[in-house]
Amino acid sequence: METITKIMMTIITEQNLERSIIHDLEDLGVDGYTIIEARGKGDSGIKSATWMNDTNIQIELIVDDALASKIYNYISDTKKYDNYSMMVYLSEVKVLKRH
Amino acid sequence: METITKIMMTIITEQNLERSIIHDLEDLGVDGYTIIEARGKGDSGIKSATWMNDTNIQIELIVDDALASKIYNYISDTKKYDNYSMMVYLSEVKVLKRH
Amino acid sequence: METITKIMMTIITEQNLERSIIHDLEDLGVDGYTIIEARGKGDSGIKSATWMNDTNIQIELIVDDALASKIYNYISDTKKYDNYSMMVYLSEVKVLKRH
Amino acid sequence: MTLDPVVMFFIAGFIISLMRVDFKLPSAIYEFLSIMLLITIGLKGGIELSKQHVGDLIGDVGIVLLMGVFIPLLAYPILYLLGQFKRVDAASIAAHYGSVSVGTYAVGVAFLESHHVSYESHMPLYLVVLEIPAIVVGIVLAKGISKETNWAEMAQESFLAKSIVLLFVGLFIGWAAGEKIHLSLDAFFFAPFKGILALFLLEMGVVAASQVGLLKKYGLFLLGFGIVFPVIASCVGLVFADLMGLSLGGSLLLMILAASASYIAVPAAVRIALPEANPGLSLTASLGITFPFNVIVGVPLYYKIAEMYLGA
Amino acid sequence: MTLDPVVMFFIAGFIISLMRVDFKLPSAIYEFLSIMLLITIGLKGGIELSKQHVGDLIGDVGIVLLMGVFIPLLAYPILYLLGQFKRVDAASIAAHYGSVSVGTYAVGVAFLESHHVSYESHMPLYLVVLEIPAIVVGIVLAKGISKETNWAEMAQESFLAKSIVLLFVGLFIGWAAGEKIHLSLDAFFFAPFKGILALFLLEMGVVAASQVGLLKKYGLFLLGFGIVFPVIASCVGLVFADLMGLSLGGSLLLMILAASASYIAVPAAVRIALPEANPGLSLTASLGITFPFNVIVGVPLYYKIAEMYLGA
Amino acid sequence: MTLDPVVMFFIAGFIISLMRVDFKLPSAIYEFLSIMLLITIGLKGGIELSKQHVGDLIGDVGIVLLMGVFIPLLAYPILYLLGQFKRVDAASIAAHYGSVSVGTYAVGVAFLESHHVSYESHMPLYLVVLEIPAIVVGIVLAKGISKETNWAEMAQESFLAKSIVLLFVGLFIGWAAGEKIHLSLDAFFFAPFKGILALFLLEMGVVAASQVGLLKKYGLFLLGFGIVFPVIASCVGLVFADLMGLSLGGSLLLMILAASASYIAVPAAVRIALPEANPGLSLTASLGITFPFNVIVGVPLYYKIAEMYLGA
Ligand SMILES: Nc1ncnc2c1ncn2[C@@H]1O[C@H](COP(=O)(O)O)[C@@H](O)[C@H]1O
Ligand SMILES: Nc1ncnc2c1ncn2[C@@H]1O[C@H](COP(=O)(O)O)[C@@H](O)[C@H]1O
Ligand SMILES: Nc1ncnc2c1ncn2[C@@H]1O[C@H](COP(=O)(O)O)[C@@H](O)[C@H]1O
Ligand code: NA
Ligand code: NA
Ligand code: NA
Repeated sequence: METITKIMMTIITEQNLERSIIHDLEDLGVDGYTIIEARGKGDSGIKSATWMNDTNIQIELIVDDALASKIYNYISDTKKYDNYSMMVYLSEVKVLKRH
Repeated sequence: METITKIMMTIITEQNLERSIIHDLEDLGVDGYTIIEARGKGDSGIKSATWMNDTNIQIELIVDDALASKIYNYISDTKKYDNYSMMVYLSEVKVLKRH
Repeated sequence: METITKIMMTIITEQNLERSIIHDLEDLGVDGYTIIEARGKGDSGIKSATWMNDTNIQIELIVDDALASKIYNYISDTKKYDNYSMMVYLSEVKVLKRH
Repeated sequence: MTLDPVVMFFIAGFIISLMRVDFKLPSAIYEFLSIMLLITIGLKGGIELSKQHVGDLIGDVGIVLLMGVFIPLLAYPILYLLGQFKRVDAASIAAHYGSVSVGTYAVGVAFLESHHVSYESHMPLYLVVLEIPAIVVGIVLAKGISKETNWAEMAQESFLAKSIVLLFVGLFIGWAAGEKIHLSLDAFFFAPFKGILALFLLEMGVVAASQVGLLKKYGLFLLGFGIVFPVIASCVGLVFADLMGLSLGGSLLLMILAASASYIAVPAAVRIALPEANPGLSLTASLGITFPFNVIVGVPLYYKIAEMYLGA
Repeated sequence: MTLDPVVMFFIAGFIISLMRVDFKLPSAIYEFLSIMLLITIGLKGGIELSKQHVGDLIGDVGIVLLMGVFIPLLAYPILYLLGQFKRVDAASIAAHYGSVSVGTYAVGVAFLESHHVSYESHMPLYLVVLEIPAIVVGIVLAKGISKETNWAEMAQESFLAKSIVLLFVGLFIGWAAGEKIHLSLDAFFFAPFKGILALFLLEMGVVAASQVGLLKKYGLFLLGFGIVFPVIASCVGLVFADLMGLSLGGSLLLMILAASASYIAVPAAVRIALPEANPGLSLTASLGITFPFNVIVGVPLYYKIAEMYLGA
Repeated sequence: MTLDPVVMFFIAGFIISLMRVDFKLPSAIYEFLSIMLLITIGLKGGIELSKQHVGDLIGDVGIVLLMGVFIPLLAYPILYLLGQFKRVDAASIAAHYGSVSVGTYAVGVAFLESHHVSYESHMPLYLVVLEIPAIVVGIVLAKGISKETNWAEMAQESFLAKSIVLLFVGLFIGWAAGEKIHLSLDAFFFAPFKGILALFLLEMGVVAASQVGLLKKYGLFLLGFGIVFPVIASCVGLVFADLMGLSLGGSLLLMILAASASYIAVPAAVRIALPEANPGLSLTASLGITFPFNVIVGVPLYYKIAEMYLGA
């Protein structure tokens, strides 16, 4: 199996932020992403998806090392997301070459 | 990138169990989780999400080794979930330090 | 923790393909899968889940090495999916033994 | 015999599912339709209750409860001895058949309206009342009166099941607000009732057909049980209706309550209380066999039986 | 000329999307509204069919089928030769324009009702009939009559597409149950029709506007085609309507069927049958250009043309 | 005092949530109901606007805007000085209370209809107008008139918030299409209004009850503020209503607008503009305390006050 090793960066955050964070990510060079609706609980309480302001999204980004660092630095440096509930984690994935 | 290595424990099970399993997990010391709606197929047949009793949830838990073992032991020892369709798997993730 | 190491194969593709791809996967020997609704953006543009023909699904398959190769070969050899938007990646997971 | 249009929707759903058409209602819409049916049935019953002394009904409620205990006790030996099912499975199926199906009840109401037959309009009260005893009987049949059973959790899961609570909310608000509620809520709850039922049944047809495949797996006995037992149970219902002196319409509805099997509240409660029971068995029977049978054949058949019995 | 309120909803959706307001209907609601429109249109047609000899219509159905074959054959050379599109893309777009848009048809029905113009009420039958031939023609245009084509799967995807089946379910139940269905289903299906259409069009305005951005990518020819071809096709429709001796109202609806392009059934079927075709091209044309054009300008324009032609 | 049925639905939702019944509307349905309420309220107002010279209202709109600026300025010192909240939290809560709750407004409309009291029917215009100034005042209170604020983004998030835009779409279409819209859209938008409100309030009861648990965390002052401030604000509203010469019904609605606190548009806007503010505080107050208080106690209380004041 011919694969390329990449980093899967997963961001779980408030749905309210979707537009703004996707905008920032695209500025940083992201050109592919997947978004999944989620509920959850964390330091900032329960997100039960009962009503509009109360839902999470899980953003999945497959990126190379350089872009991962760039996003990492952006998220940790900017104060913008300091006050939002957000969880970010990385794992390794092997992407199949198709085309 | 400053990260902490953690275990991502994923539990795919029947939506009916949500309340009961979240309750048990919190008793075991889990204080953060993410829940995603899912459909699927496994040993216990097709869960097509067509109607209420027929849906799965995917619970994602980022935990440390100790808590992972604790949950693992609980799930394998208790008879409670023996008769429910449930799939549990682990992987390694690196959580970004933010705050 | 007694676990078996397996491959998690994730396929993100157009919802339109669900029936056809699940059919093919079952022919190849897959007997368990999980499907999650997703939105996203990739080479083939934005899938915003605004309306019917515009949604992705994320198919998660826990398989052993042999089956993973088989699926890989199928997907890369068949021309069938060449013109569909599709992203496939692998990672390693440890499945808990329960029963 | 001409079919009620709502029944045609059920059959249409059944057929398109067998033809492998890729249709299902979004689950949010399915839930919405269920919620509307439950609240509306509750409201209707409540409005009628507001017109009578609730005290007068206590005796009848007791009789109905008795029926709810009797039917699973009748089903259990058939399933356990004749059907050779495991004890827990026999008990679980018995619980499903002792309880009721709101969808079937609604088809009965639509049938009576089409035939311009009136009925005791507090019947929804019995619908609520019948949801519960069967679950308790089922658990006792499976486990004996064991200390292990977490009765508190069981009660939470059954008494406070969404469907029962919504029926009860409707019943209570209907009772408290009375007839005047019709004015303000008619256009959303009452007038579209049959249309909502039609769309709901279209989806139920699809779901029921998807259960049919499992029949092969579970064999002929289950098929026979799913068709014959409702007819027996309907006769039990008729006897109880007679005891209570119900009218022809009321008798039909009690027969339907007796003959129908739960596929929402009971499966969820039994899944928690009796996890070792095979949920496929009871669901195939109640949803894949008995529900279509009742909707298409049962309702008019029970009506014929009631007419003959009551000499109407 | 005053705009129909439902058209205003479409324009409102279009504008708020361009203003980047973050509004979209939940997809479950969008599907619900579509399902309601399809079933209701089907029911309406079915009720009318029940009043006539279906046999009498066979000839007319044949003529309409002919039109469904003719229009993609007219579109293809324009796209392939003039537009310089790849063969498979030209064929795919042609298939979209040969088929029909239920949303546009519903706007036409609303228009006729506002103007108190009657029409042959079995028109929904033609709506069903026209969904299919264009897909077949499109595939043949793209591939020739190749053995490679999986016609079985293609048939499954097109004949049994959800939208066609729902129309057909409505048509059949309406036909079988007849006029009396109005009584029981009016409040849910018929009376709210225009309101449902309004909310549906609000969302379609949002969706259509989100396609507009792609126009730059695909160029001016597509824009021109998306506006000019419907007008040509509407005239073809008018000639066929004349052939069939339709009334003014019926003629308008057939013109709309001819002029409108599919954005639900055909995209899904073509995606399976002709995966090499660029789905962006055909969707931008049918949804981003032709749909808004027809809804806002086309419907009243075709009406004017029909009036003149029929000398009414 | 008899409760309006719609209020009973709210209380029912509240109670079943406290009883830990596992009920919530699917979020798609919740959104659908909100969208229906917003568009319908807008349409109603728009139809009335179409009957008068919009120009005549400019003065009154100015007065209402003034009220929208005044109320948060009144709330802020109470929260900051008496309540000892952080500056940004005081400002955020003040913004919530300066803005309005569409759900509470709808309950007021239902109340007036039940009591057969008429009101100035362009009130929805004020509903739209009042959504915005409070947000601006809140931000200025929190940050001063700082250059840092991204006013463009803020405007996007508040002026173009979904709820405001939908109200405005309704208002505009109602105004442009006028009375005749009633005919075609009645069965979907207007007639089911109270039923939609009832189901919406059932869910809001559930949501409000889930906020109650947070009260312990935030303490008694917030509880007191959430009850007392609306009463004060309602009196402010009454004075403004008097200034504008509104009728008894109109006065009640303006009092409700003054007394109610936003839980949809403002939380979203403040979350973007003032991320350091604790969203739990303002939501608990507006949704967990003030909303139930207004729906159950406030509306009839303000009506009594208005009657006395106006000597009616
Ligand atoms: N330990 C965890 N495991 C899985 N998901 C988590 C965990 N902690 C937080 N989350 C998710 O991240 C979201 C935001 O977390 P927080 O910022 O801690 O409130 C939560 O709503 C959860 O969906
Ligand atoms: N091999 C697999 N790969 C991915 N998901 C699976 C697999 N097996 C089971 N699942 C998921 O786990 C659920 C429960 O599995 P089971 O207990 O085997 O019925 C299924 O409904 C699927 O969603
Ligand atoms: N870099 C990426 N990271 C995460 N998801 C992606 C990425 N690229 C593509 N996807 C997902 O895969 C789908 C199909 O991708 P594509 O075939 O490139 O259009 C997209 O709609 C996304 O949901
Ligand atoms: Na029964
Ligand atoms: Na056409
Ligand atoms: Na206010």
